[in-house]
Amino acid sequence: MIQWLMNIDRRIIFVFVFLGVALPLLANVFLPIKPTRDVISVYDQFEKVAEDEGIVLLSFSYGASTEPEMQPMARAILRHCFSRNIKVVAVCLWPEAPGLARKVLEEIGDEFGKTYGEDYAFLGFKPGNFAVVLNMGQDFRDAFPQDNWGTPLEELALTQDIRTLRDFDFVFDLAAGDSIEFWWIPYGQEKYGFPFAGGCTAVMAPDLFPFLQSKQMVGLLGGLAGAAEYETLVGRQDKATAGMSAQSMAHLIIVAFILFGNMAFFLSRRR
Amino acid sequence: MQNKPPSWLVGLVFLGVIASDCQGQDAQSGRGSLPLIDNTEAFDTPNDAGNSITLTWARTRSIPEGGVYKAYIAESREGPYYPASEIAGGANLQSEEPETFGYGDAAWDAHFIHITEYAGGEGVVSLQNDKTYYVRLELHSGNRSTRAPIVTASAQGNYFNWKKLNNIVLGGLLSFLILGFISLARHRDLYIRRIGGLEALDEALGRATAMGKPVLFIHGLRDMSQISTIAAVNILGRVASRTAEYDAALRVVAPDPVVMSVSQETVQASYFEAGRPDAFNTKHVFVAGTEQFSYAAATEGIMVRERPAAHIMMGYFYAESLLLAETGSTTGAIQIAGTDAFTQLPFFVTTCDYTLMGEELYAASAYLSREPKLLGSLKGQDAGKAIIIAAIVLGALLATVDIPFLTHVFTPH
Amino acid sequence: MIFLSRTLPVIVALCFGVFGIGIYYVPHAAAQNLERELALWLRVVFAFSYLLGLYSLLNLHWQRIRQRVEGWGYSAMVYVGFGLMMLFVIHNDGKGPFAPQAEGTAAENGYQWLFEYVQVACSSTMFSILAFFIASAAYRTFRARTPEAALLLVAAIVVMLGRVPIGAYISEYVPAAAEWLLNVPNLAAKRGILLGVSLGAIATSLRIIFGIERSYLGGGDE
Amino acid sequence: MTRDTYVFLGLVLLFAVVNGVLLANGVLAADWEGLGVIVAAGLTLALYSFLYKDNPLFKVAENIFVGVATAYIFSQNWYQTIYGEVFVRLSALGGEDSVSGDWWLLAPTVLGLLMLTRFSRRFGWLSRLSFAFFVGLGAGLTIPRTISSFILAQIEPMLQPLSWSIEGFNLLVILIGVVAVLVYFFFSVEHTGVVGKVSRVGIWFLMISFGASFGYTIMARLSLLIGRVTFLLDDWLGIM
Repeated sequence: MIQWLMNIDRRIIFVFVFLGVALPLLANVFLPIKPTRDVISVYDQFEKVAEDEGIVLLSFSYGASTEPEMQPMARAILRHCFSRNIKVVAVCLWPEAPGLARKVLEEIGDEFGKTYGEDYAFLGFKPGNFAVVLNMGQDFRDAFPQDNWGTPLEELALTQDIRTLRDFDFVFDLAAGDSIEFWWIPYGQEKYGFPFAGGCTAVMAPDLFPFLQSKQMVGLLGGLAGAAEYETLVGRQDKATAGMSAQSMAHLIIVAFILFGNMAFFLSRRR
Repeated sequence: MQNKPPSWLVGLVFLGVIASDCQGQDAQSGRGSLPLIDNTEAFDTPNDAGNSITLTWARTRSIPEGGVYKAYIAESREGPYYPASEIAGGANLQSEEPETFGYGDAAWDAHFIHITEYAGGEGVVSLQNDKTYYVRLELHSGNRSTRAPIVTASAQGNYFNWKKLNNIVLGGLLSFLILGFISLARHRDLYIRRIGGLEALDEALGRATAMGKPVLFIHGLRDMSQISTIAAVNILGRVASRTAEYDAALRVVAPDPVVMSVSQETVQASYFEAGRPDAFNTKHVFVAGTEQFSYAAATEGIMVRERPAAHIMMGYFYAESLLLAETGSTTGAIQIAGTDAFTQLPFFVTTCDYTLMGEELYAASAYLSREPKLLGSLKGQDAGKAIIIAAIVLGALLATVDIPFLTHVFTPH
Repeated sequence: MIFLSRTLPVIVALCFGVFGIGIYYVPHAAAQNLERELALWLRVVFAFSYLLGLYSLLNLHWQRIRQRVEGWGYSAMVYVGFGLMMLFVIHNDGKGPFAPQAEGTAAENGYQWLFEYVQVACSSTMFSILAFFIASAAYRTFRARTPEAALLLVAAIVVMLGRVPIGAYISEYVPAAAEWLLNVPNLAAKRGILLGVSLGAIATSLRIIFGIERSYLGGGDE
Repeated sequence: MTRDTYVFLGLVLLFAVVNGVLLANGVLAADWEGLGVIVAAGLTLALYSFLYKDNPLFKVAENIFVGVATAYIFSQNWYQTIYGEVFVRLSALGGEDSVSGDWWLLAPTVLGLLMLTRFSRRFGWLSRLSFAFFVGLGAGLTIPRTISSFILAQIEPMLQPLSWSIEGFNLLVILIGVVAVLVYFFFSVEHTGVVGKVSRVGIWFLMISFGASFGYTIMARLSLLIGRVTFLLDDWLGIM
């Protein structure tokens, strides 16, 4: 019996997973979400910027492959910024990011009636990974002479006084790869000491805990769960929160599979 | 350009002077008038690009509530003096900036401000380098005030950042160790311990031969310039010489034509050395696919069709690791993996019989190839690790008994 | 010739490498200006290096088409996707390629349309396929073969349950345990790995600067 | 025709019918956006067909997407940097608007172009100069920053007083973990005796952290799946 169960076609398992994800989504259940410490500290940092009527640099370092994880996060962060009148300058460090960044900026910008060039600016992508961060730190306009549509930065009200990374009150990186750990921390935060935090895919999140304890990062949003926690803090439930019920169900299924599989493994070994 | 002594030295000497003067000040403050400002000094702000001067003075404990220090600056002794900075009476103690003024107790007994600009007649003016500025510090409280004697300084760009002294010393030490061991490795064979994974590898190959089935070697996705790929090729050499010796069939799949041709040469050389050049067939080393998932799917196909007795996965893997290891383990083969892709390691650990983790892969490669640059680096890094371990253990102990010396040494500024 | 192709690159790497280290410790404006200029250079060279990747991908598939390698039709599909997108890149809403990017949205502009409905759709779907394989692997292969693997699986289960809302329903200790695991033992191991990897990075950088490591130069004869 | 071919044709037909119904019911608009959703849904399903088995539909979708992505990445480099900075500024050189500093831009441009000689047999050696600059400078910039951000900054928070409290206990666990992991990756001594025991502790710490990564990676992949299923159910079928 156990042998037979262990050898079932994996396509049957695939169906299980699909249903485990689709059914909770269709049922539209919203589970209560409790924000964790590292997400709250990101929120508090944005609040502090809002009190000082400050300006933040939002760096988009993710591509199309992690869109379902990262886009809800970007949306929640921007909602927070725009609802509190924080000015946002957005740059892209990944070549696939501009299409995604632009979409979310325009969507949330319109939602809050924000004006391009005054409330937010979109500077597009620059290749060079860490070199772009280094360049921005030395001279912001040297790295980004114009915005994504070719307008020089001195002609935009928001960016005309920005000279270096020091002119930002907070830098937040949305990352799907090396950008937090190997670009922003050693080439930006290390030298200029601005408050820095990031949101990243769940794959990377466990790697970043050492930087939280060493205070090199103010806080961290990890994956869709982090995005859902942020949506809760901002008070606007959206795609990430909606996904959490499916996420919960799918995790239960996987845990059940692991437990069952191992039980079978040990039973068969004992024989 | 004048030679700057280390900032902490300036701080220490200077603070010593201040500390000895503090008693006098306490005596004065009893009289009801504002205390005098003692030991005012101005100098170029150390460790910066210029355009900044620093003003320091002794702390007075008898400042009335609401007292403020105001600094005025002028380009000539006669003035006009413009307001440059204003701080609350108890603010800006030197202890707030230990990277400039040191960690000594004296830093609690002196104030500082950095002046980079002032409110001139026609707006904000930045300080210029190599220009003498006259600075007057005043203490205000209500309508009373006292003035310190005028001091002068000029701003300069500095040629060394003394705050980075710990960085350069540690960097120098590590460089010396690593380069030293590499050059040592050229003259003699350095010892590194046996790598458990290699024994597991031999065992797997032994069992594969006993079963009379082929061995499948799977490269990671990165190209030939990567250390992990080079390590994988070194390990392939070992695998090939064993299969040649035991007369077992070997299949090698690669995602890249260059990795494939290097692998062919390596396998051929191993077979030649084992005296079995006849058993080598170039067709057994091939590109299975070039896109991530196609490569994984093609390799899975081989696993299912040929049912190899052992799967050996070496190099840098991405998400396809899961597909490979999962299919691999369901065929019942012995699986040995080695990767420096830490995100993929969990999948290998749970699906493989033995996994070389991170640096173990490089160590295995160095152990097999005995190449001086690899062995030497490894030994140099070991020395670096020893230093770090010693610093952590000793530093934590010292900090616990309230001697934070090492903590200060290891603080980056 | 040997000087130009072998010795000169090593000298170049040595000079710029030593310079890159040294400039970090010099706060003088002249040095910082130079660092800014070099960062700009790196950025520009980096942009060209993408062309290298582009060429090698297109060339790889071209060779497959030319040699009629089995499955060459799929390689032709790479050209179909590439060509289609390039048409819109060059057209750029009538502004041509020698102009900043056009502002049209996905509804007005083929470039954004292809990005949103082909690239984003395919790219994220590709990696979501792994969710299915993880489930199947969880069922059939994630085994506690050794005590170490058992520890790994237990930690994984705690984290998986602790980081989603359902965890708190099971027990309030589940999220707390996950939090502790991540913030203490996980942090320790990740920091240990980071320290080791950093030493490795320093060693590799030194080997490159001092010409001991030359494989990155390519060209085959090293 | 094999069974798989019938299955394939059946699915294509089903897909066409579903889209017809969606268009007729007004769930999808008959405009570029509606077409986009249909195409995206088709590609998503084509890629998921890999779950059944590796098949031509999957490979076609995969390769088309590789082509599109390559062109997109190229274009972002082109618009913003190669055209937007290099081309614009270099073509203005010598003219009235030119900035004197822009002459310096010739250097990285030449280095960048030399990089492209890599594939030439005769001039390939020129590319080595570009790589030497690029990798050499990168290596130099890395060393001091690695020491500062990853060694000093990571060690310093551990050199704090230990105390009889939860924080003190956690700090102690971190200290033990870091040391044990470093000992595990220490290759100069045999893992026997005390060293062997410490390195065993190191493995446990590594395993817990791998477990955390494992859990988080599963979470990430499932999030992507949730995103795609949401797309199919909501944006395409409109039933969410």
